[in-house]
Amino acid sequence: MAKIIGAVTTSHIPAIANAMANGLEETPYWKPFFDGYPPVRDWLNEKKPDVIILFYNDHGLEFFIDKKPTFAMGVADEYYNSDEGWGIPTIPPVTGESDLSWHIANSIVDEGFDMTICQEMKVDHGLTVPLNLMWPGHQYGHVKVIPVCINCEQYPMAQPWRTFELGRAIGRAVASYEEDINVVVFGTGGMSHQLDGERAGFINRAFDIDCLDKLVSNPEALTKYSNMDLVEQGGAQAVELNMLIAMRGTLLGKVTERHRNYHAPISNTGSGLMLLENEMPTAE
Amino acid sequence: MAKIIGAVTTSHIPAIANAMANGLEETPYWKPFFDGYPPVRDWLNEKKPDVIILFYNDHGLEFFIDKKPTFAMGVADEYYNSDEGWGIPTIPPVTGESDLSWHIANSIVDEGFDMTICQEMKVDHGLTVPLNLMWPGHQYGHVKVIPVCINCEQYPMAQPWRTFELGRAIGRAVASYEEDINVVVFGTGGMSHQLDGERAGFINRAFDIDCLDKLVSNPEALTKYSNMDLVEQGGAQAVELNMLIAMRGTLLGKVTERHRNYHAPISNTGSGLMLLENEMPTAE
Amino acid sequence: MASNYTDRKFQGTYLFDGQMAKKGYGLNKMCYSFNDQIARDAFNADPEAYCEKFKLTEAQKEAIRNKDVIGLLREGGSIYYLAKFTGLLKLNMQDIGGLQTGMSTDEFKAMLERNGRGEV
Amino acid sequence: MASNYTDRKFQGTYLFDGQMAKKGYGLNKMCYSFNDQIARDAFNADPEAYCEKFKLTEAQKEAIRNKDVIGLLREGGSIYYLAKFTGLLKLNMQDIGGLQTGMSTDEFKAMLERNGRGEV
Ligand SMILES: [Fe+3]
Ligand SMILES: [Fe+3]
Repeated sequence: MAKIIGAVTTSHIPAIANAMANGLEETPYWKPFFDGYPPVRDWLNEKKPDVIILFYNDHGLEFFIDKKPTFAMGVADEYYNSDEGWGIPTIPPVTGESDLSWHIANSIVDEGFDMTICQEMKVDHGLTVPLNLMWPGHQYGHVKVIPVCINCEQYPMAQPWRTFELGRAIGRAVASYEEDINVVVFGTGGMSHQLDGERAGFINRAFDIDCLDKLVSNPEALTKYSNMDLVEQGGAQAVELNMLIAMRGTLLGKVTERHRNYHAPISNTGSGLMLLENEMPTAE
Repeated sequence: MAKIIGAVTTSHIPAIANAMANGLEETPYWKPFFDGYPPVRDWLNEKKPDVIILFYNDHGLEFFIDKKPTFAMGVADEYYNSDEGWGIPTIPPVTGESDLSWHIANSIVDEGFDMTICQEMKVDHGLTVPLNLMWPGHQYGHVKVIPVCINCEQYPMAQPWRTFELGRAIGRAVASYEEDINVVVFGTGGMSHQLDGERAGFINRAFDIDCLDKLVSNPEALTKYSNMDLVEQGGAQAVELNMLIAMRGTLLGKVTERHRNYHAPISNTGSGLMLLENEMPTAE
Repeated sequence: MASNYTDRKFQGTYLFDGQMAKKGYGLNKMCYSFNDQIARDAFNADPEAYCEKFKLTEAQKEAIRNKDVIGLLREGGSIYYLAKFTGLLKLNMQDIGGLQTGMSTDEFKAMLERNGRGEV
Repeated sequence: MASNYTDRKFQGTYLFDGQMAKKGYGLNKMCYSFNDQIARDAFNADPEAYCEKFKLTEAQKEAIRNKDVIGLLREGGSIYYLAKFTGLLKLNMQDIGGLQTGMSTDEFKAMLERNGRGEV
């Protein structure tokens, strides 16, 4: 049976891609951020997961507000990036996993999750930056990725209780998949930040650290927040915490924190890197 | 406060548009079908609803399986039809109602319905045929329409219990809208039919009539069916019954059947026209 | 190969699930393109080249050539998009029903009438 | 006018809800088009004509002319799509932060550092 063996939270901001493209990892600004990653890379290289389920939001590459899905997921064997408006060179395609993707889609739509199901989906920095952080030099072609895209751009948005439930449903779907494969879940984005308005630049370090703590041991507490609570506490774009909350929902077993690196600011954001292991109860 | 005063079930097949365009309403083939409509038209002209919420499925005009939403809804002030592949002249635009649409979207996404929200959405015969049936000669420009599109083309599809719950959530959203307007809900499509495969031509008259009965007085019984049950009992495209089930979900008051006309076959389908009135309990 | 949606089978019925949606992607995309007159004209002008553009498999091309609706369903076609192909061939739903069931259009219509009266 | 998503207000914060999404539709659609180099070139060649193509209101055009980010937000712009406009102007997120808060880019960065250390 398929198993979710762990999960990672990570930032996905485009500035990271620029820093990596320009070799700035060891500069004073970036070092405290990038120094967090080697233990997570090592863990991934040791565990060699077959599939990554990656929660992200699309920042206006594939989806526009002409037709904006609350939840979209890919079911393709390949995904492409393309110009997001800044003329940055596009990167190699991302490998998909259509069989498990359709299995998840079948399972969670039956459970009442009203997914938009995509056989073609351009993926933006929200998905590609985390992959490149884990396998630098875009060396992630061997890993199969299932993109799950959560609307964080336009209200109404799914509330934290709902994104957590989405995660749980995906966790159950993976657990019912018959192939013996290992899955790791990425929750990307956030944490506290506000890009727009006179309140731009808002960061709430204490709130972020509290969220990371709760993600480990008390995720239900996070589901009590509304998106408006997240905006109040974490800034306008802190709704991206929904991706971390969805990630946590997929972990149905015993969860152990293996690594953490909180650093702020990176660009305008608080960045929370965390590695969680998930141990499913052994069937007797 | 806004009120849902009633609902209509009706077929939406393209053959009806052709019959109306060619003046065939009084021919022996079509007469038993069209003879059912005058009482419903009279009721609509008497009640003059401000808004129609219309459940339909898109048969491949706006949506393709590249990105297929389980539930999509329009929030625009206008919707356009266009060539569906047969070169039929396109028809006048449909008037929308963005304010109530956004109110519904806000309310139901908060309740955990993962809508795809559309400011631009081409509407196909599934939406336009019912409007033209109610206001012949495309005289429906004065009525504001909110399109709600349910995936009936690709599995996985929302199950009947879920489409019923969607209806109920929309019913609650309308009831919480502050303007004093009257709303009528259309559930379009179905009933039993199968277009494809060696089983093409399957129609189940007894099942259809039983479904109409249950829609009036025991809709919960319909929510016990799975989509596979609908396929077995009503043919491959009987999953379009989900639009009727969603419609029934919106009626939260006392429901009375005012009119019915079942006729089969129309093209390859069983056609169920029904007019229901919905009386909300008066607040004391 | 993508997962089946269900284990249930219905005689003479092709459930359009993920497995079929994947198999028939190019075929259905071609049919979806027929919403546009320009696409219909391009297909009519050179069907083989148009099929090639959407990377149809040989089996799909063969079924398109033969107007073989059952073959198209087996190769991942969805009736909703195939209807745009059969529309381009000027076939209506009863014509297609006849083709799929091995009846003439009139025989198929007569069956619909019987089914509609509940004589089954 | 479309419904507000919420009654809650946050100082200096523009919630992008249905009301704003409707108001800013053309503006955001123009910004979304900037994903393509051809669109960026067309805008740069003749900004007024390009704005006209997307039916921007006079207030939106004025805010585009003045690179007035707060004005664009007030007129229904979403930061996610506006970022493609500011990218075209070669402004990064700290530049925009400065513009919106009335600081220089360096002052804005210093504030981020303080906020990041939790000195608030
Ligand atoms: Fe983001
Ligand atoms: Fe239909």
